[in-house]
Amino acid sequence: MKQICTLRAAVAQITDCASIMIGGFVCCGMALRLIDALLEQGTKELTIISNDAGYPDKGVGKLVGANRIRKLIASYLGPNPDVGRKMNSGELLVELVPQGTLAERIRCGGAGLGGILTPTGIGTEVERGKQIITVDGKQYLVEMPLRADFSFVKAHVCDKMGNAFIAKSSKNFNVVMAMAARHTIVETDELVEPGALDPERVSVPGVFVKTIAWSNSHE
Amino acid sequence: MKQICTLRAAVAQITDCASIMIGGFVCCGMALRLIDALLEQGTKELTIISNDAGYPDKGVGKLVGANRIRKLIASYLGPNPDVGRKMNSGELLVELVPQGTLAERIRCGGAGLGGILTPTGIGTEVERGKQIITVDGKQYLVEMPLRADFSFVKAHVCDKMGNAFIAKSSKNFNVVMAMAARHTIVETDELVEPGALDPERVSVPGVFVKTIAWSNSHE
Amino acid sequence: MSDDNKDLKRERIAKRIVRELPDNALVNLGVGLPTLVANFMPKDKTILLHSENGFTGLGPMPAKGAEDWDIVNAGGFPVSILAGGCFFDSAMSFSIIRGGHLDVTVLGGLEVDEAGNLANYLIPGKMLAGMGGAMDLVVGARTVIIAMEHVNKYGEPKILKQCRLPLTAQRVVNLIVTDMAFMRVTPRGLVLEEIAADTTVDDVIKNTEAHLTLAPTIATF
Amino acid sequence: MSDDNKDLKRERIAKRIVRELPDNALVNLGVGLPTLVANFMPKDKTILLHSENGFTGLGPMPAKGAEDWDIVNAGGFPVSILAGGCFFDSAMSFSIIRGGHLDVTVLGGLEVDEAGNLANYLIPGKMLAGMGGAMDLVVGARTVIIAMEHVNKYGEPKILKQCRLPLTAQRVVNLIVTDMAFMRVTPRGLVLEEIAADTTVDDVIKNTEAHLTLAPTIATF
Repeated sequence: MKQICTLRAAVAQITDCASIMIGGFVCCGMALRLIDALLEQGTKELTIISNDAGYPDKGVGKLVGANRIRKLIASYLGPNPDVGRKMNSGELLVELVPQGTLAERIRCGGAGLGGILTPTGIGTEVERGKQIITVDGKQYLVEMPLRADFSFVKAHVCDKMGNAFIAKSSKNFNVVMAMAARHTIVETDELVEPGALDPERVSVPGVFVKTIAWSNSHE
Repeated sequence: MKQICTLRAAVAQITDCASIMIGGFVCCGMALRLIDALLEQGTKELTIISNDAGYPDKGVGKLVGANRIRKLIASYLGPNPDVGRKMNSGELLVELVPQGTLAERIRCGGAGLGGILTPTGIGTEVERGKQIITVDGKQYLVEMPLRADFSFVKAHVCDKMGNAFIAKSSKNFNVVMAMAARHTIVETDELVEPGALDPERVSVPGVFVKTIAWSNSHE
Repeated sequence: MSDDNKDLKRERIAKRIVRELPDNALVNLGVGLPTLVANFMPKDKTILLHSENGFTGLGPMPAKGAEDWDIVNAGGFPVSILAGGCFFDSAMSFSIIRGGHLDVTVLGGLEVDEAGNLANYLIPGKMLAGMGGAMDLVVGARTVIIAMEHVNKYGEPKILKQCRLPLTAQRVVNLIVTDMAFMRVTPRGLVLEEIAADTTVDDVIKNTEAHLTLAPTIATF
Repeated sequence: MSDDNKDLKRERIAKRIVRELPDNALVNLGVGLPTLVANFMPKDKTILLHSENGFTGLGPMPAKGAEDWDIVNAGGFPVSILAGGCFFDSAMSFSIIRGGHLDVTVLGGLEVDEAGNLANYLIPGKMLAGMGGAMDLVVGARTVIIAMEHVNKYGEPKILKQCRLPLTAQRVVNLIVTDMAFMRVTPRGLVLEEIAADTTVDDVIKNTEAHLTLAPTIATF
């Protein structure tokens, strides 16, 4: 069975220097309460993989602000000017990855693939240090899988088998990140018995999930 | 808007020598009525990409039996001994592809990727003629994208924007095949107005669909 | 330039771009100026908007107080979904983009050059916006339209012989629409097809570093 | 061998395999003999079955007349889904398999050899079953168990020094369970750990081409 626990207990398993994938898109579909619990706990030197750094006062942005992140792998930093400042001052390592490539690299990690060939990034700084393969006369970059120690997935409903429904546009990176971490933690608004969630509405199959942190169990 | 028509009109666009991806898994989720309409029409010399060849008297198996297929790309031929016979007698070309690789190659075709690196097939006949890349000390085959002129997708409900709900275990190859054809045809049991299908239950986004063949409109 | 005037010029860019959208097109609008295009959707065409964070059928912002924070656009702001749209995850969203299923993408630009190269995500040491979905969008979309001011805030040309900033992608831009001009990228370089109502061909040329070939007739927009 | 006797031997294989399934395991059962394992699921463990055509929570065949043909197993026959299962497409299904999320796969075999190589999809010129999901399953699953008769229909060994048929995969098999023996593939070759109640160690060795190392104690199953 899955570990079902408080937000605090869920993040207690995360130690300094861990790598964490955090789903969400400018805070939509981001496990904000797990991030808050992680902040409270004081964990530092993290590698964070996330589409963006949210806003300075919300989500991943809070971890940036509190200097908990050593390296950030992301695609879009528009809404958070802190990141650029900290990068330029040498406080934070930033690896920029095109958004589609980020999704595919994470999916590769979860799907047991050794990489993908993508046309995205050819002729740009993104291609630096990467192998280029020509298929049918077109150039592709070989992009490698991304995996992490943990991933934070934000669900609206999760059953006790870990099957998670993620509503509307908050699915975004949560689905592939659930697949690609050694330990996937779901923060859910609602926890239900197996069978209570329509099997056609499952965004993340429970087989990927190890821990379910129930928001309402937050002390 | 999408072309909404009879099964007969839908397949009228398919000429001899066309390549067609046909979703389904041993006939579950297979567009059986589109296949029947194609048989009636007499189209031949087809390249068919499908997980399996169904049974001799059903689905893709009927196309095999009627000698309409020049080349079959599939993973599993257990339930149809016809295929082996016709292959051994030289009437039919067969390319065997591992099921997971087949799904990923088709997905690559639909997703604009140049290929994937998979560990599946290393050290077997599947690796013949393919490039092998070592990543982190592990060997991977480079597998190329698959695309087709047409794909047949079987839906339970489809709205007039092409958004399709495919129930239960009949999703199988239908989702990736919808993405990878130049012309995707959905055979649906039920046709509804835009908005009548819950946007959370869409298995295939309508943007991939060109033609909707409404089973009940079969004359 | 007054703010009102600036807004009018941005509207003019958006309205001109709308005329380039084919009927039944699937279109993705970038953050900022390109988003304005949604305000002028043609009544006589069916345009489906794609939001790269994960849905089709992008609709208007809801009234204040009626926001659904689970439906946001690529800028993270609450929007709505129209009948006939649907939700999906990021991997599917970028499969749509990269797989050639997107008809048009409209994006902002820092620099565009004669070869159709685009730079729009990074000014080393200054601005670190990140490419977000831009690199995939311009590589995957059938038509790439860049919507931007003709010159930067120092009055310097943004349409160059050759981009100087880090590229978003090579040879991808099809059309450039600015507050001054409508230009097409062709194998023989940039062709000036139309100018804004309040400018002249000479003025456009003066504010453009790239060589502009003049179309046989130059219309006004 | 009578059919009844054959059925009993197949049951014995299935029951022995059941004991190898860890609590909370995600398990995939191949077509044929491996499917029997589902009939003997342990009451004291929670086992979730994965069906590679697209769901977890594989349950028993429905009563005649109550079949739902949209819920079939990998053999194409109607089954059911249990509470806590969910549906997905083939790409997701094989992501689960290939990505290391599957604890155990049980498959049939034509040949297995001392190195843990497996052949089970093709007899050139004779049988063209196709590998289906087998190549992905054995490469992806954490534990690979082969369930098969100890010898073929001509009485010839199927457990060989080296496979002769086209391989399904190299060095992937962990356990071999037959009507005669329970063997483990180790870096030093095959270890015979248990024999069936109605056979002897000598008999097993006589019917095996591969070299068998004997475990310190040989149990009976």
